[in-house]
Amino acid sequence: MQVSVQEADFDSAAEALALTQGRKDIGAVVTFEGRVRADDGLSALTLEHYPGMTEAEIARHVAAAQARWPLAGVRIIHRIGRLGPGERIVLVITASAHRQSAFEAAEFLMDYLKTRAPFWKQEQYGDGARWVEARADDLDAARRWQSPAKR
Amino acid sequence: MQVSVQEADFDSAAEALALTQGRKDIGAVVTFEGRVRADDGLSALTLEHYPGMTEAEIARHVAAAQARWPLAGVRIIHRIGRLGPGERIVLVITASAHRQSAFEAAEFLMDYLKTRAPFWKQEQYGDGARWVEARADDLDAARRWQSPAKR
Amino acid sequence: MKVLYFAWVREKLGCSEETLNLPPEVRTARQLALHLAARGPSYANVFGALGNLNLAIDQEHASWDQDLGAAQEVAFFPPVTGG
Amino acid sequence: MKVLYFAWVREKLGCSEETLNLPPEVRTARQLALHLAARGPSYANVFGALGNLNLAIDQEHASWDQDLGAAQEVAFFPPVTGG
Repeated sequence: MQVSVQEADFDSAAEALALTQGRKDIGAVVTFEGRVRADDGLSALTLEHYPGMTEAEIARHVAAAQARWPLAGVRIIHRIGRLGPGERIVLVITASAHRQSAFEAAEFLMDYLKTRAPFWKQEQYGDGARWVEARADDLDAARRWQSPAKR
Repeated sequence: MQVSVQEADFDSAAEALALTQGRKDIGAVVTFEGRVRADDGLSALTLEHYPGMTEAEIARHVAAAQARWPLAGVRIIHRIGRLGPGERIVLVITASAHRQSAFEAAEFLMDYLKTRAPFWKQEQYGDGARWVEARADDLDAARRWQSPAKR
Repeated sequence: MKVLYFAWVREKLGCSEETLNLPPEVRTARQLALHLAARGPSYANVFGALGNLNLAIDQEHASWDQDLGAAQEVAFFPPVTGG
Repeated sequence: MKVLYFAWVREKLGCSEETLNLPPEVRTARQLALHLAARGPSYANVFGALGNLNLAIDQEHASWDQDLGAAQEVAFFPPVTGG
């Protein structure tokens, strides 16, 4: 299983182990963990998603990453539901022979998760809740993968 | 302790936990693990280093990364001695409020570890040993940090 | 056709999912939005301006002028904010 | 002055560390390399061409024309291959 959308927390080390165990062709493993920040007194974050489309959309991005970089393994977990400050939201693990592929694929997947996967965050504060607005710099980050490779 | 050079293996998850525990200002944790590949029938890798200079050189790069990106934490472990295929060689963890800083700082630190930290790898094969030669593309990777930021 | 609403679209409409029988002149996503806007004040509020709305047709991101064709499921939602 | 050798430099010289008393005319790293090259065949083999050698003065990367000054420790080694 490459992509999971779940309420439960995850164990990044166990996932990295499952992805790479026994492999002797992997020179680089990049693990990205996204977490809830307690900015401006945030008390919780609630993540809603579009069941069915989410998994399909992420799978399309995984396939695009695998077509673009020689990856030995990819694992993505995205949590939904109510999460408190400091809690893990998202995990992306990429494994490859060389570090450049692993780093670039992890960034690519995070940029597309941010801008294309159908999740929506609502922030809770002491005095109420508000839906998080999309950020222009996330769109810019995703757009860089559409131009020819930089290196 | 930010930088360790050691024969012993490391536990990436425990290191990430120690770096981020109790922090609610961290939105992104990037973990890079480098491992020994069994390319061309390699049976082991022996890592030699320059005690004293290694730690000082890595500390200079950590300071440079901290000056360039707003990092909440950095942890680097580099192993020395004899390592078999599949074994971990190097760990870099970067933590920041946002993912771009964490990704870029981790790549920067890996590029400088590869091209500036005084380690030397000797590869063992069934029929002998040879010193690994420096790679031009590692130097290119490090050089990109000397030009103005790309994004 | 099944129509789904997410995030503040769902909240403003007080509805997460409904099944509609569309008149034959509703052929594109934009025409569907116009059709929905005429259903009442909360729909007019959401679908009156499409600038901050996105949509998916059969679980794939789509554009307003895309043909609905034989779509089974259309979803309306704000720009995504996961990751 | 302490002089250190690493990797194949150490192997070719059969020595990892030695302490040298340098004549006063040896002022730069390049002059030190020339001085070392004259010490025997294995030294001539290592220090005859400097193209694939790097060095550090007092544990910092240095260039061949850098002044040794009051350096305590100079090291010679191939391009690094860690990470």
